[in-house]
Amino acid sequence: MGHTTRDAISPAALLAEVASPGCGASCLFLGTVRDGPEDGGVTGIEYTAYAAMAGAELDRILAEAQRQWPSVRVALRHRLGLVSTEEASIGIAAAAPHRADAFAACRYLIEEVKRRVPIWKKELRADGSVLWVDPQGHPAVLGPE
Amino acid sequence: MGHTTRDAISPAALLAEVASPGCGASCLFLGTVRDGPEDGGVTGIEYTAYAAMAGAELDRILAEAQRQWPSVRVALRHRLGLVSTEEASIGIAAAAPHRADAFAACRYLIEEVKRRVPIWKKELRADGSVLWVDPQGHPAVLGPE
Amino acid sequence: MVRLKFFARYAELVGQEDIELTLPVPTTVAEVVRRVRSEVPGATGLPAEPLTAVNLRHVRLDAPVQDGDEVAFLPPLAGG
Amino acid sequence: MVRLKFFARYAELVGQEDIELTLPVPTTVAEVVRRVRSEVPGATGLPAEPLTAVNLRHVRLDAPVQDGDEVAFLPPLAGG
Repeated sequence: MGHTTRDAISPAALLAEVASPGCGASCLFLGTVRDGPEDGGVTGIEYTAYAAMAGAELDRILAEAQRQWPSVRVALRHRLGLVSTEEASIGIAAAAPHRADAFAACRYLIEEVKRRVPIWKKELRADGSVLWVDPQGHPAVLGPE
Repeated sequence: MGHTTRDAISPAALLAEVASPGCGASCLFLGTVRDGPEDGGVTGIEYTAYAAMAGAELDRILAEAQRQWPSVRVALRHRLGLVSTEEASIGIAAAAPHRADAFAACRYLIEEVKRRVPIWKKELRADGSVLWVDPQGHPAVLGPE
Repeated sequence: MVRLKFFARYAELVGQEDIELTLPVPTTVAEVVRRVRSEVPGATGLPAEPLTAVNLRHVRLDAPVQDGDEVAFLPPLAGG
Repeated sequence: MVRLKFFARYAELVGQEDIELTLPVPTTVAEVVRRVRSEVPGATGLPAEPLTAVNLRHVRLDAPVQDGDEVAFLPPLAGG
């Protein structure tokens, strides 16, 4: 199953994927394209990926979460292409028998995605300018897992 | 606005309530009625409340979260009455400019609800038996805030 | 006079949800609990130190109780 | 021969996404980076120690590179 998509992310579909009679707690994270007062008139973000590696890295991250929290059920979608302001660029759902594991797995997944998945974004602004976004402000140095 | 309801909880409605152009992160928690292998055939849970105090305590908890994380937008619904297995008994959404605050506020809200809101539950089992649930196994002692 | 409220399992033990109790005020929650357990039919089954609320707020057993206050006996909470 | 891949801002600098580079193998990622920065037009603008991957996995600069490997130059990641 692909974890990247060009379609809108459905919170309900992600929650349904992880739901199970034995899971009493579900945690959903949505990352949305922001245009706050300090964001300078962002109208959308264009996401591009190193597709083969993004898929492989997402598979590895999800497998790690599954090993670390065996009772947790996880689902993840990352948008590629143009995502407009207030739309979700990523959705992650984690369901578990107990809530601490659902929160922990969901948080782990978003942190690892941001740290490791080769996806880039260009901010499209209302004034017509386009800007590659560097979340860290400098090249990150990552080693092997 | 009432935080308790006898209707199904809609994750999409909770997420829409907290969405805002300045918020790039949303965290949703759903507590669902569980019937896992160790739960003994639960078919549903009947929730009852000390309604006036539950409403007041939920208002206080939400106001505390708002004070602690001023940039976070929060929404909460707790079901009362009969909730069937796999349906949500509680839904909490928190949106924030950045994800750490969204996760923290969402987690705070569910922990405080469980610790402080006067709601009780009777488990209805497939064998016809009915059981008041005591999550702690002993009376909790709570002081004033 | 204080207004007593019982919920869930405690309401089942006591057989009702609302009782008015006449006792000298001001007093404390602990004293209200003691009187209830010794005088209200069925209430001997309540714990000696139950979770309580006065006027919709959680309180400790040494909290004051005034005339007309609503004192609630809360079984272990199970919301969420 | 190693297959080089450039993405996002780096692809814009270099003007293409895929290049084949012939160099003595086995070698290291650091050596590939050095050769790319000195030989590929536009690549002088790449950082001296970029984020890199070999065969779809993140690696450090001292990682080995074999004949036929895919070596990717990754701008600062911005997923999520």
